[in-house]
This record gives sequence, C-alpha cells and structure tokens, in this order.
Amino acid sequence: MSAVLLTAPQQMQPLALEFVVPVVSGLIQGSVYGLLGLGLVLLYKSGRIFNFAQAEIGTFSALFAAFADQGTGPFPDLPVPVAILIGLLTGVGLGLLVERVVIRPLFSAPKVTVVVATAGVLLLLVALGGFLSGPEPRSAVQIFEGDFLETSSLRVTDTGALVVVVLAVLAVLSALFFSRTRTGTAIIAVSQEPTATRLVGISVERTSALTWGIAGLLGAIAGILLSGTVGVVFPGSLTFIALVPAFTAAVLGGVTALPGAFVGGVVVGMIESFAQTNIPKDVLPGSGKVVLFVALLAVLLLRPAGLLGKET
Amino acid sequence: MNLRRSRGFTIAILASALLTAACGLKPEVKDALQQNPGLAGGSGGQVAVDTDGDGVVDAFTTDPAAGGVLPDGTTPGTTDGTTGGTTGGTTGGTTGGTTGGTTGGTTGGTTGGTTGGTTGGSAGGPTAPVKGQGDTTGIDFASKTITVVIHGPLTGAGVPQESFRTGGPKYWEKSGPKGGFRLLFGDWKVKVEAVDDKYNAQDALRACNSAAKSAFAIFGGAGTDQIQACAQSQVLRRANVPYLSSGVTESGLGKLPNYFAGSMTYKQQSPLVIRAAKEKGFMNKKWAIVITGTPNFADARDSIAAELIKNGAKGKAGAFNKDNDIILTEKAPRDCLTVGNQLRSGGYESVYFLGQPLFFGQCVNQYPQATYTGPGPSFGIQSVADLACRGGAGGFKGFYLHPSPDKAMAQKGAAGAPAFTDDIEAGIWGGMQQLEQAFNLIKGPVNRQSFIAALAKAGTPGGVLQPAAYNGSTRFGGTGAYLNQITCSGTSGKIQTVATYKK
Amino acid sequence: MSVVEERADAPAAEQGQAPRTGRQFGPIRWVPRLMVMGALAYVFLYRIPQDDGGAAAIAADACIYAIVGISLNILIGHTGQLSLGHNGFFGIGAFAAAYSLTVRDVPFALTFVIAGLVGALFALVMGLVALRITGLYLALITLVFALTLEESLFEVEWLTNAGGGQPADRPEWLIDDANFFYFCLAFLVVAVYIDYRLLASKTGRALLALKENERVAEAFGINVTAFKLIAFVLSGTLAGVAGALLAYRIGLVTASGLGFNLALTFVLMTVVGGLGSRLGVVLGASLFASLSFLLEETWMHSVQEFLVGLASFGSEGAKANLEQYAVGFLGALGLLLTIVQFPGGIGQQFRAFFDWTFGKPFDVHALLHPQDDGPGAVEGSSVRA
Amino acid sequence: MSVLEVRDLAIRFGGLQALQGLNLEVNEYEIVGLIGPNGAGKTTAFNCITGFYQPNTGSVSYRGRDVTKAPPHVKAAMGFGRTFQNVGMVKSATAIDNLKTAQHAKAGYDVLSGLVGTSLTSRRERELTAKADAILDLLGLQHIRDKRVGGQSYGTLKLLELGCALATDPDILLLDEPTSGMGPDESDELGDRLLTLRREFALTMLVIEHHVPLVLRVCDHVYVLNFGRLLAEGKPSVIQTHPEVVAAYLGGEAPEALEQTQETEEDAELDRLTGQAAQHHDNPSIAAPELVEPEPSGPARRRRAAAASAAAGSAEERLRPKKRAPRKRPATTEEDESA
Repeated sequence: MSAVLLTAPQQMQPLALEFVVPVVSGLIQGSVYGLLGLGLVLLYKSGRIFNFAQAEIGTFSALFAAFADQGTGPFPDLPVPVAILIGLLTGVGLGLLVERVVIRPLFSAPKVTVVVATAGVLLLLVALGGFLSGPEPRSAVQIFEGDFLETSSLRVTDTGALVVVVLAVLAVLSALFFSRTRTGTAIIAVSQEPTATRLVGISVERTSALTWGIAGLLGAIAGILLSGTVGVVFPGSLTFIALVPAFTAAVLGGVTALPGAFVGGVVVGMIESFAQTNIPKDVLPGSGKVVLFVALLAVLLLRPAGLLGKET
Repeated sequence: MNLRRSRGFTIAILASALLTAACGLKPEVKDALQQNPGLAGGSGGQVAVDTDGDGVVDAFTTDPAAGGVLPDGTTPGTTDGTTGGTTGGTTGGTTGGTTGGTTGGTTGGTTGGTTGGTTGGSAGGPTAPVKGQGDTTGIDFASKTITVVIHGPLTGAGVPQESFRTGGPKYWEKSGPKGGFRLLFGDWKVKVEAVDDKYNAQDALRACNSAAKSAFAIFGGAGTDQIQACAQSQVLRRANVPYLSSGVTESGLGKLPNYFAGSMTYKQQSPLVIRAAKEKGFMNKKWAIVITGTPNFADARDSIAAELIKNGAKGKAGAFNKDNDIILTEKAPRDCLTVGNQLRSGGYESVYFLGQPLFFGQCVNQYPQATYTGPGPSFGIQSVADLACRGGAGGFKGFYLHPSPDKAMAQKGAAGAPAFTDDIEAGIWGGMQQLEQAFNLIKGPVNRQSFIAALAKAGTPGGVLQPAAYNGSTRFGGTGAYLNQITCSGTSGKIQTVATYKK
Repeated sequence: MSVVEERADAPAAEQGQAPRTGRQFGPIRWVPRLMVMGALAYVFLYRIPQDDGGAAAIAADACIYAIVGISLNILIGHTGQLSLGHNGFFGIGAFAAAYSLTVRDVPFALTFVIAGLVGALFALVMGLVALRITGLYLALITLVFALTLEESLFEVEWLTNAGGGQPADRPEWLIDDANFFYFCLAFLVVAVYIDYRLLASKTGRALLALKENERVAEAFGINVTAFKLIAFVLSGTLAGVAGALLAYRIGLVTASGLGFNLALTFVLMTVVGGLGSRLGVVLGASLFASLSFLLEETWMHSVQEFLVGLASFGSEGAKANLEQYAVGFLGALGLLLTIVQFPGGIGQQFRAFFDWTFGKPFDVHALLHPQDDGPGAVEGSSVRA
Repeated sequence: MSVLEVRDLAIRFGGLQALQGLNLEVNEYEIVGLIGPNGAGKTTAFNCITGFYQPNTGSVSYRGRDVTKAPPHVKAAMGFGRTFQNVGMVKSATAIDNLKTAQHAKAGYDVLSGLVGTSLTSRRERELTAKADAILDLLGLQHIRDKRVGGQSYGTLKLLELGCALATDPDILLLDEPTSGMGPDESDELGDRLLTLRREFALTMLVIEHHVPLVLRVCDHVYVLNFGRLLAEGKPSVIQTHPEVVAAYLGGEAPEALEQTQETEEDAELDRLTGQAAQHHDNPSIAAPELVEPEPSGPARRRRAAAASAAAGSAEERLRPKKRAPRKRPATTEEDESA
C-alpha cells in the first residue's frame, strides 16, 4: 500500500480525498481496533466472554507506561523501552488479577453475569486510573517520533505504521499459537469441554489465568500503541475511542477466529473512514457509526459466525 | 397472605399518601414560590419592575434605558459608574460611598443605609446588601459574604483544568491587601465556588440551576455549549440570576435579560481574524475552516466564511468556496486522522479552527504544516499549544484571538495578583475583575435586579481583559481581543501576545 | 378455601420461599411499623423535597432513574434480554419531549405521550432484532445501537440542536423542584404499579416462561415472538417517559449526556439493586442517581475524602478533581460485590426490613443468608445467555 | 374422523434423514403409542407434529385441517398439549404458577387489561388459580403447590408436567416418555391415571414410551419407529411379537446403558443454536440436576439409571431395547435425536 503511494502520489490526487485517505487512515485506525479485538476474540474463544474491560486494561497499561516514562509517582524517569516493558507487565498483571478476583468466582455463573462483571471492572479501572493519574490527559509514551511516510496528500507516522505491522504479526502469531502449540489447544479444549479437560489433567484454573494474562498483554500492546497514535492517554480514553469499534471488529471478523480480528478491524476502520470522509456531517451526523451499525446488524443476521468465523 | 399481595397493597397506600401529600403541599409551595421575588420580564433585555412577596414596591424601579430615578433620589449616571468602577477596580475604592446613606422606600433600607453610611468607602456608591430588598439570594448577611459560582470543566473530555477552581479564589482571597481577602464595599467578601460542568451542556445546566439557589451570580468559565445552556436556563431567567461569561456564540443569547458577555463573541471576532491574517501574512494562502458541526458555531462559521469571501481568500480550487472549504467535524478526537488528511490532501495553508481544545491539539498533530487561526479556544490555550507542539514535531504555528493576553502581560495588568499558572487563571482573574467592577456600578442596595440594571447600561472598564461596554441593545459587550501567537519551543508551546485589537 | 383464595394472586417470584408465618395482626405490633412508615414518609415526602440544599432535584433524579430501572428490569430481570442500549430509548424519549414542546409547541402533557410512543417504537425495532439475535450478541448490538443513536440521530440539528442541546422548559407550576419531585414520584408510582400488574397477570408469567425456556413457553401456548416484543415495547415506553422527565428535570437535552456511561450506569444500578426485585431496583436506581450528591453533601463525604486521600501519585495538588472518580469507584465496587458475593442485590438485603415494615415477622434468615432462595438469587443470576 | 393425521412426514438435519415417510393417525379417544429405539426419530416426530420443527415434506392435519405450518403456540391454543422428554416447565416458578402459566392461551383477558388490573382480570385470575388447584388435587400434588419446581424430584416433575399439559386444556395430549424417572409402581399408577384422564377429560393421546407394560396396558394402537421410518404398527399385542420389532429392540446392550439415553434435549439444542456454551444454573440450593443442568454429567446420569433399573426389579417387566442399532450419526444432531 505504502509503496504505491510513494511512487505515484501525484497521479492519485483527484482520488486522494475520497479513496486513498480513507483507506490509509482506515487501515491505521482499524489496526488499532483489531489489536483490541484480538484480545476480545481470545477471551470469547476461550470462555465465551465479552470483556468490556479490555480497552481499559490497555488504558491502564498506557498510563503506567507514561508514569514510568515521565518519572511520575514511584517511578524514576525511565528510558522508553523500560517504560513500555512496565506498561506491558501492568497489562499482564491486570489480566491475571481480574481473572483471579472476578472471573474465577464466576466460573459457573451465566455468561451474561460475567459480562456485566467485566463492565464493572471497566468502571473500577477508570476510577483507579483517575485516582492515580487525575483526569487530565497525559502525554503518552512515543515509541517512534518520526514520519513513516509523507506525501502531498497524506501522512503516516511511524507509530501508525507500527500499529499495522504489529497487528498483522500478532494476528498470525496467535492463530499459530492456537493451532500449533499444546497450550493453545488446551485453551480451546477447556473452553469446549471443561469437565473432560479436567479429567485429562489440564488445569482449568491455570488455563483461564493464562488466557487472561495473554489477553492483558494484548490489551497493553493495543493501549500503548493507540495512545501513541493519539498522543495522549487519560482514564477511560481507550474505552471512549475504541472499545465499541473493537467489538464490532471482533464480531465482524468472526468472534472465534483470531485472524478475523485483523480483517474485522481493518474493515471497520475503513468503513468508518469512508463514511466520515464522504458523507458530510450535515447530511448524516455520525455517519461512520451508522454504517458500522448497519454492517454489524447485517453480519449478525446473515452470517452470525462473522466474515472469517466457522460455524460451530 | 403473601408478600407480593402485601406489596401491592402497600404501594396503593403509598401512592394515595403521596398524591394526598403532593396535593396538600402544593399551595404552600406555590406561596413559597410567590415569596421568591424577582421574576424576570421575558423580553427586551430589561429588568422588570417587580414586587416582592409582601407586595411592597421594590427598592428601586429600573428602566436603565430610560435612566430611571432611584428611590434614594440620585440619578444613575453611566459616567459615574464607570469612573467609580475604574478606580475601584484597582484601588479597591476610596471615593464615593456617601450616596448609600438613605435608601428610601422600604424597611430594611435603614440597616443598609447605616452600614453603607458608617463604613463609607465603597466604590462607585453601592450600598451594602440589604435584607428584604430585591432578590438577595447568595448574600449571607451574617458573615457578610456574597457567593458567586463559576462553572467550568473541572473534569470531562475537554481539557479539564484545575485552574477553574483556583482562579476565582486567587482573585478574591489572595490578591487583596497583604495578599489576603479582597474586600468589596463595606468590607463585604466574595466567596467563589467552582462547580464542575464536565464539559457538557447538560451537566452545566444542572450545576447552574442548582447554583441559582445559593449563588448571587454565576460566571461561565468555558465551553460554548455549556455557557449557552446555562445562560438560557429557565431557572436562571426566571430568578433573574446575573450570568457572566466570555463571549462565545450569539445564538439564543442576545435577548436574555440576565446575560452578559464580557469579551467579544466568535462572530464579532471574525473581522479581527482577517485583520490578523493580513498583518501576519497568512491571508493570501489556501484557506480552510474546520469547525465542530454544532448550531452554536453556525454564526461563527457563517461570519468567517463571509469575511473570507469578502476579502478574496483562496480555497482548495481557486476562490474560497463556502461549501467545499468548510470541514465540519464531530466532537470525537478520532476524527482527527481524517481531518488531518483532508487538510493535507486539500493543500490548505491557513486554517480557521473552532472546536473542542483537546480535539484541536490532536488534529493539529495530524497536519502541523498550516498556520492555524481563529477565536479561542476561549480557554486552555496553553495545554492546547503543548498538545499541538508535542505531536506536530515542533512545526506548529498559530495566531489565535483570545480574551486574555499571555501570562506575562496578564500579570502586569493584574496588580497584586499571585503568579498565574496558566491562561485560564488569567482569564478567570479578568472575569472576576469584571465582576467586581460590575458590583461597583450599583447604586443603592445590592441585589440581583440592581446588579443587572447597573451593568446593563454601563459596562466594565477592563484590566486584564479588554473593556466591555453594554447598552440597552446588546449584551455582547466585548470591545477587543488579544492576538496571541503560538509557537513551539521543543515540545512545549509558547504563547505570546503580539497585538491588541480593538473592535 | 380462603387460604387458597389469598394465595390466588401471588405471582411467580415471591412464592416457593421457606414457609413463613402469615401477617401478624394486633395493634401493638403495628406501632413500631407505623412509626417506621411515618418516619419514611416524613423523610421522603417532606424532608427531602423541602430541603433547600438541592436534595429535591436529586430525589427527582432518583425517581427518574428508578423508572428506568423498572423498565430495564422488565427486559433483563423478567424477560432475560440484556439491553445495554437503554440510554438510547431513554434519550430518544427525552429528545422527543423536548423537541415537541420547544419546537412544535405541543402541550406539556402530550409530550409524555409522544416520548412514550417514540421510546416504544425504537424499542420495538430493537425487539425485532432481538428475535433473531440473542444473548451476548444482543447485548452488543443494543450497545452499538445506542451509541449510534447518540452520534447520529441525537446530533441531527433540527431535532436536537446538535451539541447545543434541545431546551425543555417546565410549566410554571413545576418549576419548583419539590413540586417536580412529587410529579416524578407520581410517575414512579405508576411505573411500579405497572410492573406489579405485569407480574400479577399472565404477561409476567409468559415473560418468565420465555426467559427460561422458549420451547416450553410455546408449548404452553405463549406466542414467544409477541411477548418478547411486548416486553420491549413496555420497557421502551417506560424508558421514553423517564427520558421526558429527565428533559424537564434538567431543562436541556444533549447527546453527550446520554452516552456509554449512562448505559453502563443503568445496567449497574439494576444489577446492584437486584434483578427481578422491584424494591431492589428502585433502591439501586435511587442510590446511583444520588451517589455523587451523597458523597458531596452528607456524611459520606468522609468516604470520598478517604478515597481521594488514598490517591497518592500523579496528581499532586489536583486531588479536588478526583472526587468524580469516587462515584465510579463505589459504584463499580458495589457491582462486583453484588455479582460475586450477593447476587440478590440491595433488594435482597432490604427485603427483611421491608417485609417487616409491612406486617411480616422480621426474617433474620433472609438478612443473614441472602443467597438462599430469594427471587434475586434465582432470577438475578439466571439471565439467559 | 381422526383427530390427528400425519402424512408422509419427512425432515432432514444436514446430512441426516431424521424422519422419512412417516404416516400416523390418532383417532378420537384413542391412546396411541409411539415406540422405537433411541434415535429412531420419536421426539423429532413430536416436534414436527407440535410445530417446533417444520417438516421438509408431508403434512400434519388436526381434525381435518392442515396445520403443518402452524407455530407451536398456535397449536397449543388449538388443543395440542405436550410434555417434553426431559421435563419442560418454568423451573424458577412455583408449581401453581406453572399451572397458571400453562393456561396462558385460555387466560381470558388481554395484556392491557392485565396491566391495568380490571375486575375481569382479577376474576379470571381467580378462576385460573382454581383450575390449577383442581389439577393439583387431581394429581395429588397439593403439597408442592407453592414450592419452586426446580427443587422437586424427577418423578414429581413428570407428573406435574402432565398437569401443565392438562392445564393447557388440550384436545390431544402428546406425552414424551411420561414414566421416565418413575419407579414401576409409579409407572403403573400413571397408567391408571392416563386412563382416568382420558375418561374424565375425553382426551386423545399420543405417547412416546419405553415402559412396555404401560404401553401394552393403555395403548389402543402402537407405532414403531426405527431409523426415522415406520417399522411396524398395530395393536400392542401384535407389535409385542412382531419379529422386526423384537430384533430392533433385543440386542446385547445392558439396560443401564440404555437408560443413559435420558439426555436433555432442549437446552443443549438451544445452546447449540445460539452458539452459546451450555449454561449452568448457579444456584446450588436447587436440586434436580435433570432440570438444572442442560447436560447432566456422566456419573450422575449413570447413578440415576442404576437406581431406576434396580427399582424396576425383573428385567422382562420392562421391555427395553437391548441394543442400540450401530449407526453413525453426525455429531451436530446428537442433541436432536437422542430419543
């Protein structure tokens, strides 16, 4: 994509606004949704849970990375890689904590109860983040500060490009994880036959913790990258910006298929961008949202398994 | 007998009890309502003559346009008030004050009179607040305190600012003699309470309506939608609560009897934007207008578009086009990527940007190449500038019209003030200064009616802010604005006042 | 026979308890109860509305939220349909009322009818979707639906005046907050009555049946499709009317006040209150509506100060701004505790007291073992996935 | 004229032909048995007849009217009362409320007057309660009147479910294994009860039943299904000695294993349809795992089966299919066809 743009930006000028710009910004936005969606899919796949706190785990991680980067609170002023590491660890820790304190006691509860509980976790995290960071936006950790690409009609920052790459790599890696590794198959097995898996010696508890740990890590990656592209992070910021599109991405892509999150995210991002660019606000406000809602509804009605999902 | 049945029974009892109670209480409540004086006349921007609960004629009859005669026999004079105010504003008031002596007409006037008379020394001649006269809500006679409420986004999705909380007390409590309380006429104090409007019109209105019961006057800190919502509040209009704010939209605010804009509205600033563009050399470029698509910005949008066309501005495809070169946005920052790329692919070089501050900073990040201009953000320009400089790789450049000048200049204009932490504190300082000047305009006893009447026919002489002048026909009294240049030094924004524009 | 007769009208949820002795009669037993009732009536009917510190307005909020709670409980608690989009129905009712009053000059009373109808219409649309999409997906689609409304329809200029908001002035006689509180309370009483009648009639039984097992419901001759839609329409009507009340309560409706947070708050208060428990839902809703007021104005302020005091870093000198988080913190904590520890919710906790007040012996068991057997314990936790 | 007439009924699920060319007739005042090994398609036939499934071909007529396409609730209102293999009731409601819920179609007032609370409503509600009480009396279940049905024993539930089916005011009653979970004495009692019901309510019945003595005693006519096709039909005494039927039934498998076919169908299938995982009820205080758990775990099921067969006493008393015909079925339809 970028290669095309680099070689022929001038010729594309007439089309740029209506087509290229939405595609590129949609790709970047969509990758962010996809990154969050990846964590959502993982948790849905392993336990039939929609985790409303996923984005906020990301915010929390990004906040901690920012603390470490800026030397706030207990942190000394740390270099960027260390700050990012702290952010990632925060995400993993949060995932494990949520699993232990909220999810595990609700193992036998109806899934909807668990989902409402994750919404509670979301609010709790916003409040805790607020207590720690205050409501003011805090500048986020920047992994890179340069521009990946700049032409007369669009600009892609390094962080933006990084998001796309990371999402693609993670989507492939996690798909491999589930199909090729023992742990991955164990997670699937637990989700489908908890009792039987317990009988063959797989610890349901440990698998659940592992899943949430990974989900926390994915959330943290999404959080740090997204706050990087936006520039700031504050309590609730990721939830506000990306949670619902991420859900939509996950469902569109097929909530049980991991690469689906990638495809879904990109589709969602592009749909949103196209609608926003090409449907003026005074004609239809929130056009991006409307188009997304219609798309989501259509997919759920016509192909409930999503674009890449398998009928199970 | 099972529970459900008993519940139903209970509910029936409760319901009938409630209804009886509600009906029984209604007359009392109505009485209470009637005792609450100060119903505003609905039109004309004038304060209606009113009677209080006892049916006694109020302490004054007000018809500012006609220059009515106050009960104490003095003729209210505009010049009088203004000069009194000017001196009063900075020195704290040494002249005047004798007129307070004998407010005729009602009981309680004597108390007021004595206080005013003995203490003397109030600037421009207001008498101390008097019980039983006009609407003195928010005035505590025991502790001699007048309560004023500032609403602003202490929290919320904008750029939430602690300075909205600290700005008021800084003026009233820390900049008086020896860094203590600043005293009004007759040693009265002003207590400022900051309430959170969460950068949201609904919450602002909620906050204002509840403040109307406890505060004498309300000051709108920031946010067009919030200010408009509050100013238009049914409760505020009805109780005739003085409402002051910086100038924002004109939509729906022009005819409100209790509203005063202390600085120029966005619409009024449009010609000044053109002037700045000409003087600073970004007029002959390709122009775009990026504006949040709310009706409250429609007047700003239409006026700047008209000005641009009148001055022969260029747009993306030749002449500035009223439709094509305006980008309407949502409020959500996630639009910024799109907006940035739209600006980029349109090749715009000068951008008039009016929207939520946080949004502004983020959008500029996406496309720092243009010169940004516009009125406002009416607050928080420093954080906006920081945000814009951080992501824009230092390339951001902007000229913004703003009610208050840069920090250094504001500090100079505010003698005795502790150091301002940011432009919000400076702006609030200026607003509070206006408020004090307004208090000092009052002839006779202080109440909501007399406050509004006095301010409506005069104005405030300014200080940190430019002067404001009201007359019978307008409440948009701003007479000037500061042109603040934003540049980046590293990743932090630098704000410098480069010009002072008069209307 | 009389025993049978008396049991006759008992709806589903309340029976099947451990048998309790019947109502105790005798004047002496009623003295303390009447005192409690009198005290409650004094506080809620006089003390709070006449409070000059703004409590009346908050009490009106509480009534409005309670109506929403009842509306939501009809869907989640009785019918088992998780709606995360109630802010949508609520909001469209608010806008419909404000628009018809302010722009169209519709008489005040009629605006409530319009709000109810519009709320019902939107809920019907969602109900049609719910026929095909169930469980978590329904939760998701309702959420997205409400957010879409918030960003599209609620930003349409002619209807909502976009960001500026649509004003809705109260008539003269309602401007006083105390009067407005009584006005809202009357609506709440009607809503409670409707909910009571719902459970006492065949509709409530039909909803419970289709919530638990649609096929059994069909075998019983219940038109599952129709009754699902009825539940949505009823719920939407109540939410729409509550929205109209909110419009008049504040005087202005804006999209930004009707977002995701509100949707979550609605679900939270209903779950914390105790799904399926009318008393609990009303209490939970009132609590959430007034929490920030309580934290500001009452002894609970010390709780807030304590919480804010715990927040130690990253916010030096800005602790005053942290107060808003206390509400979210306590609310979320309440929710998690409810779900994990007390699935019966507030309703369960208060039931012993409530029952006692209205004539039953004080049931210590119900208080100490809230998870036993209460309606919340079963219905509250068996929302169908 | 026959009450119920099924012609050439066929339905397939994916690759599985669950029913094929089923012809069946139930005449006024008859009790007709429908038997066959597990997976033969008995419950599927029920579901087609009552409208839960739409057959691919064939027709169902009720008293001469073609009702093939009528949805279940319409059929219920028409006079089709049915029970489920694994008890279909509202488990969190009380016995009396279940009986009132079952009278839904005959409630006699509309939703709105129910919400308003008119005098008609309260009168009708009293009548519904009276009828429910009468049914409880009839079945001897007054003692569980105000108990939540979720906590009752399986046999009680089957009985109460029969009561619910009666409460729908049926013209024809379709009973899916009414004796499952009952001991032999209870089963005998049920047989008497069915005959009494027929006499007193002038009912017509179609019964899926394994308990052969009962079938022999009460049925006027028996249809035998195997592999989704009609294997034989006729008088019970004839069927009993029908060579193919005997071949289909008598095999090598232990009775316990056959008892395992008490699989739940409803929840598992719903879950499958909605793509949701099995939903477990989380209230430990409620017993009766058959009701509570959509998929009873293996050991519990086996225990129950063992208990049932121990109670059954001699093996020949309960004519049971001894061998499940070896066949491969796609996994997806397992829940559909466990009967």
